Amino acid sequence: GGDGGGGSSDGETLVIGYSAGISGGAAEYGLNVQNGLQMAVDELNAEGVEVDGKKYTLKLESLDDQYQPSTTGTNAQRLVQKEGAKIVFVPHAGGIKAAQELNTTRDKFLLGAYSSDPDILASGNELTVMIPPSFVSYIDPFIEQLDTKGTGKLGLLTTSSEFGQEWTKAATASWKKAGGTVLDNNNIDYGSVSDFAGPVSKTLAGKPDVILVGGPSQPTALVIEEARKQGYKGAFMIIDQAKFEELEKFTDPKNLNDSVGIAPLTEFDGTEDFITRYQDKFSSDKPVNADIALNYQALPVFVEAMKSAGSVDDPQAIRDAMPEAVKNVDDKFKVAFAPDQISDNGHLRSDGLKAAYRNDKGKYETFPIDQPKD
Amino acid sequence: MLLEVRGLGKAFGGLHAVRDVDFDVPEGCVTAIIGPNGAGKSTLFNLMAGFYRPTAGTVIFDGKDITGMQPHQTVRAGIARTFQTTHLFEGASVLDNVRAACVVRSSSNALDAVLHTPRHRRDERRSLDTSMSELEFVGVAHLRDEIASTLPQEAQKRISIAQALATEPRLLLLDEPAAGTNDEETEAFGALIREIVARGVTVCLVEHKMSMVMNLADQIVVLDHGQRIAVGSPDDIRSNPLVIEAYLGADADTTGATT
Amino acid sequence: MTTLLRPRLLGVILIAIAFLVAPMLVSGQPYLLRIVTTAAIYAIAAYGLNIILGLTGQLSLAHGAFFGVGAYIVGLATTDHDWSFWTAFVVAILATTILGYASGLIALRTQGAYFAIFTMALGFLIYIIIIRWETVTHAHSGVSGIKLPESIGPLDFSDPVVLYYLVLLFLAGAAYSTHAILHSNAGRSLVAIRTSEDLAKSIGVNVGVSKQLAYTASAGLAGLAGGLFATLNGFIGADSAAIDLTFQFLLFLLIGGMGTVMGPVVGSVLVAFLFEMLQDLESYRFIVLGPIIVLLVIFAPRGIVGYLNEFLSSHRSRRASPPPGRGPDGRGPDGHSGSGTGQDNALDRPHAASGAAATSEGGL
Amino acid sequence: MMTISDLSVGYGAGDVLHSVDITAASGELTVILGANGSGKSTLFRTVSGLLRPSSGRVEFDGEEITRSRSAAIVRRGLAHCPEGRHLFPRMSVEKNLTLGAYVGRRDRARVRTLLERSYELFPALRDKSHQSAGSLSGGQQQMVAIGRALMSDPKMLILDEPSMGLAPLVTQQVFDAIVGINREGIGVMLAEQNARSALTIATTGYVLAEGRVVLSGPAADLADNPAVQQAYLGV
Amino acid sequence: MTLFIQQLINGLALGGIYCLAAIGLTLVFGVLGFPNLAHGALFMVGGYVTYTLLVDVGLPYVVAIVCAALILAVIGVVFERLIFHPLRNAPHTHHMIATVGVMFFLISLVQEIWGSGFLRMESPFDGRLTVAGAQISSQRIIIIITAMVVLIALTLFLKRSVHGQAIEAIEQDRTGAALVGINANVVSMMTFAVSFALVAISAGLVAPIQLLSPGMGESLSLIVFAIIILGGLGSLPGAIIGGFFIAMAEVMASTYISVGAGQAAVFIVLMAVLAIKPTGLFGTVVQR
Ligand SMILES: Nc1ncnc2c1ncn2[C@@H]1O[C@H](COP(=O)(O)OP(=O)(O)OP(=O)(O)O)[C@@H](O)[C@H]1O
Ligand SMILES: Nc1ncnc2c1ncn2[C@@H]1O[C@H](COP(=O)(O)OP(=O)(O)OP(=O)(O)O)[C@@H](O)[C@H]1O
Ligand SMILES: [Mg+2]
Ligand SMILES: [Mg+2]
Repeated sequence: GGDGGGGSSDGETLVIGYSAGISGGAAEYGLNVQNGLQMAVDELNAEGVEVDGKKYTLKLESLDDQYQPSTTGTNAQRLVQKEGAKIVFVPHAGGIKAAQELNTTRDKFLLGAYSSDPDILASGNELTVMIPPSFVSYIDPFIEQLDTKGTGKLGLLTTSSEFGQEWTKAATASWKKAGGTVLDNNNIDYGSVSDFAGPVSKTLAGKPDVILVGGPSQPTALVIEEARKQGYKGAFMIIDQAKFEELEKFTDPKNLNDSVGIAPLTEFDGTEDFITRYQDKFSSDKPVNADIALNYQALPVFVEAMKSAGSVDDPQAIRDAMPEAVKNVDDKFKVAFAPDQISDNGHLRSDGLKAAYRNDKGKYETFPIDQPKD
Repeated sequence: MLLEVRGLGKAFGGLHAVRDVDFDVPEGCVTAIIGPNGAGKSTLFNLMAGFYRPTAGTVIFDGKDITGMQPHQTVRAGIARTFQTTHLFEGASVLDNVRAACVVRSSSNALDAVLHTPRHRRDERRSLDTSMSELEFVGVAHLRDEIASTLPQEAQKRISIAQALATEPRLLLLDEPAAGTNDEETEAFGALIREIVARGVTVCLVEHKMSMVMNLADQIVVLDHGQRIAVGSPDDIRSNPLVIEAYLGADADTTGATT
Repeated sequence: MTTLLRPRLLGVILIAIAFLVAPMLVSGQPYLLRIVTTAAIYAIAAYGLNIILGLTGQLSLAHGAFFGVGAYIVGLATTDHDWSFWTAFVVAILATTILGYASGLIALRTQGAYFAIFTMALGFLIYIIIIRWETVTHAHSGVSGIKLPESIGPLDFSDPVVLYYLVLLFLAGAAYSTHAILHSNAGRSLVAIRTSEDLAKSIGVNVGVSKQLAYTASAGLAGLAGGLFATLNGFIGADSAAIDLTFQFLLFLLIGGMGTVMGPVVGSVLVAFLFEMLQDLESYRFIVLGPIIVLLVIFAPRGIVGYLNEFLSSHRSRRASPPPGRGPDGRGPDGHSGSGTGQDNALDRPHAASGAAATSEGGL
Repeated sequence: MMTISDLSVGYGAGDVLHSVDITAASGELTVILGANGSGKSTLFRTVSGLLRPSSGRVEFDGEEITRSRSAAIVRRGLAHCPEGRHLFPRMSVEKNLTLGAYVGRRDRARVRTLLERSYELFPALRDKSHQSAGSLSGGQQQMVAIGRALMSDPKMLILDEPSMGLAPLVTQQVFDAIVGINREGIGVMLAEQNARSALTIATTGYVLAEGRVVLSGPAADLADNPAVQQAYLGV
Repeated sequence: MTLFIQQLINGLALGGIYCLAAIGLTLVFGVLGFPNLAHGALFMVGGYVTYTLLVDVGLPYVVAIVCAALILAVIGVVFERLIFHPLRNAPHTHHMIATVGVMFFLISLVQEIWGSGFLRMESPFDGRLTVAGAQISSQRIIIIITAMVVLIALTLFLKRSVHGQAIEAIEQDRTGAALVGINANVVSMMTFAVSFALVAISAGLVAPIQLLSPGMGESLSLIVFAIIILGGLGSLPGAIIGGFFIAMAEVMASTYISVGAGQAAVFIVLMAVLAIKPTGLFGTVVQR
């Protein structure tokens, strides 16, 4: 390994920074993203990274911030100043915003922002690249897909996190536009509520036709299960934080019938190979989801941009080279809805994005998602 | 009269610990309060010092009604007290124990301390002087740097008297100052109390050691079941049949234990 | 006396110099400066906690929340309402002071564990308000784009070094005030309350008012620190009002030494660097940190500064007596040490040690 | 019954007791005299296992108890009524007393008898039996402390200044009670400031000064000893 | 009306959960003199141990819970010896901070052993009942019943045996306790063992309707502190009434006001009670 730096055969070490909650209660998500990045790093290294005629070895340097934004700020500075990272990945909106307070003023670094909340681009930060599709692009297609088509009553039962509430707000607006009514917001902290029965009962009392749920997959599964147990027969709209393939593991899959959500990775062609490679590498039998794949696909875009820009340490140049780089990424790094363009404000997009409706036979019916043009 | 107690009462739930007690404390004298265990003596002190709020009656100190005042107000007004079980700031040095008691006579506040105003410096100097002279007065100045709670009982009792004196009281309430001391030491405490009175501080005393009470007191108030059953000079009390029955015991030997 | 004064004074001077030259030492490593600045801000909040816990002996668990309120006021006022930093900062200090005063009126009616849990509930309530009152606080989105302090004359606070010295100024103020108060009548009243409320009353301390003032002042200091924190980070989330933060402050105090003058700052800086060093252990670091905390509590309960103070004054004391109160079997002479509460027994030591300082005016 | 040999104890710094030798034969009433701070309470705390001696040996009822725990010592039949009382302040008087019988709690009938005995000894406590011990007057608390020690039905009782804070009448009653208890065959060791009364009822006496035994012998001899008379009897 | 009944039953079940978690805490309070802040973390450890016994070892559900309770009891004894015994004469703040250290340690240890993800534990009792139109799962009924049984058994145990009084005695005066022959070591080890066993039982019962995760105890422990304080420290009836009271307040406030109000209800109720009665509902007044 090029740990000590400057090994002649491997060339210089190029540090990619990463700050997320990788310990404590909700670490799994942070670790998933980290693994996706790590896998890309290893495969890129195996292939050899050469920028401007010099060889480099990539190294992923992870720091724990327990999802606390101010710690993300400190971590980002440490990664940039001590480890020499020019790209820092952060997978939570709070941390992204904290890092944005730093990356254009005091230290220049490119921020790989993994959050589907479009708000992170609203500040106009030039050195932020938003990796996942914006959740806003899912809402109308989701509504369209359901039998009620937005005319009935929508129950709100998402997680109380920022992300869950942004989703709820956007979904509420769309649902009302489509002519439906929206019930009370019964958001709950999925991570800390001891018993979901109360809020579920309250939501069901409003006789909803569709319930918006979602947060981390596993508690989402429990919320869905509880609703079914209390006799709910209607549909679920599941926010993109929760993944069908994970939900299936945590509750009787039958409970998930009649739901829309983002498509399981397995519904895309040619993902088996990636999934097997991942599970072998991390000797894991957990489902491989879109969080992993998206980050795995994103890192090569950044590296490709370095090559195009001919620089490893000028964040602005790297960012400027991205529109071109995104087209040149080697196909082997493409798993599913791989990014093929980047918007002016820094949003990586893909034409192949799909979502899925799980019908009453437990089959997934996928449908395309168009990403709005800003 | 320095202190006038009128119709004072304190009930805990249904129990009348003190009931309808009247007495006066003349200035410059020693007033002893005696009575069987549980008669309400300590409760009476607690009422006078503001630790308990009376359920009936009034306390007039130096012409001012102090009924229901908080302890810090009564101390400021000039009443100091010691506790029945000696009570000191554990772990603090002897000097610090006494110095803490100078707080009430200081006019400087935290802001003065931060700004280091002349007032603060004057107060600091004064409190150091006061504490040292009180320690000398009670005779434990040589122990000033010791940790108070490790000293023998007798020294601790002296320190707590110094502490009370450092608040510059006009009336000093002593709750069993001589408990747990032998006759010789009891004598010494008696002498100390006399000196205190000589300084012009009026003393009110609760004590079971009759030798001390009979020697020191100018006036004795006897309580039983919360009520005053007698008041008078030591000689009156010694021969009062009510008192003998309730407290001293028919066995005159107990009283005779006085030297 | 002078021989004793010297090591203590020397210690203070060394720490002061270390802080003054820190920016030179870490130049080129702004993130280290950031860590030091953050540690200094936390130390200010820890001084706040020190007043109510270290001096007065009341375990308040609301300080993380007061810190958060200060931070949010500065954050929201300078962004959504476009106030200048300085106005917002002053308002933040005043508001947390008032909040401390108001909540103290009720909280201080309770004692011991009840007070601790009451304040914990208060802290949690404030936290819930922050994450639920979305229209005002932006809930989980947090506040970004918080202003740096506007320049004063030639002082440009967008330079991290200048900002650092601003924080340092407040820190020095907090440390000095603690020193001054500790060695004054006001401080002695507080320590008296810590040791025994009844006895404090009997020597004329207005226990209610003293506690109220201590609690109010400590809330104000936490709010001040929060305001500085907001401007340093530019972004704040609800985590800056969480109960975890209170525990952190507690840890600083414990490691540094409760009730001492230099304890909060020594603790904060040490823990900051400990965290920094343990970063490389990633998720293992709490496996290490947990036992470290436990060991510290068992073997060094008075904290570093408390220990040093005691060491110094035991040299001074003519009769070189080791700490009393422990029998050969580690048990107190009578278990629960005789009279009084016995509760804050060991807490006294730092003060007992600086009891010598009562005459020497020294003491860390 | 109890043999203390060459016992030295301290609180960390230096020793407070130096090579103390004391013997109390079974059923005897031994009194320990000494000025304030001479180490009486320290001696008692060591005997009852609250303090560990730095050297020396304590034997009770034929067995060494030097390093036993307090709980074990009580079970052997040695009860200690300590200086400072150490009651359970928020428990009722009756609970304090019954807890005194903790080691013999299985024999319910015996506990009841003992309880009755305490109330007879201190009638004032009967009215207060449901009041919390912490709310009692100082003297009443002292009564509870003595009563509690008696509740363990001991073979030997050590009392640290039992008359402290008691009214003269009650003091007399307590001394009578001590004599009564002693007559039942229970050994008593007593530290007392009220030297005159103590020497009247005791069989043997020891005088401690600065942690050393300076005088010992039959109580009557001690009472006649001029040194004792001067120091403790105020003659 | 159905909603009200449904929520009433939900509140009862939640109250059962809170009670089970709270009693262990009340017990140890007696010995520590301070709430054990690691209680939530122990709840989590209890859950994980039960999970391993159930899923990896393959024991039947009830047996797994019993074994987990035994294992936790042993852990309790170890903790008492290693941590709290050396601290027995230290001020309460130190206990509290030590328990924070224990909490950090346990959370990260669990994460290293079982990973940071959520785990699901199935209970064999997965049926449900319909009561007056309200749905309630069997597991919740079992929680309510177990809570009752444990509470009654414990109350009897503490009343009948002198163990309860011994704990109280130690808390009020350690020296006094030693002098009446109470072996403080044995009693406090026993108490830790019982408290930790109880927490394992409650975790084993609650885990099936929740998920296992390293953070599962954190929020619970805040609520549980509120409960034992509300009831009055060290008071068993206080813990029971407090538990149900707070659960009802939480459920009803979130049903009829808002979710945020439900979350805040716990703390508002607590603060209101303490403002009126500073020693909790059943707390005793300490004399001077
Ligand atoms: N806080 C309280 N609650 C209930 N009863 C109390 C309280 N304080 C005192 N009492 C009762 O009031 C009565 C008087 O107590 P007090 O302490 O005044 O007696 P005392 O005369 O000082 O006796 P002693 O000589 O034994 O000290 C006692 O019966 C006591 O039990
Ligand atoms: N906790 C302690 N720490 C340090 N020294 C102590 C402690 N307790 C007592 N001492 C010292 O031990 C010596 C003997 O004290 P002890 O209490 O045994 O005397 P005593 O004969 O019982 O006196 P008294 O008549 O006051 O009860 C004294 O010098 C005292 O200062
Ligand atoms: Mg009294
Ligand atoms: Mg003694």
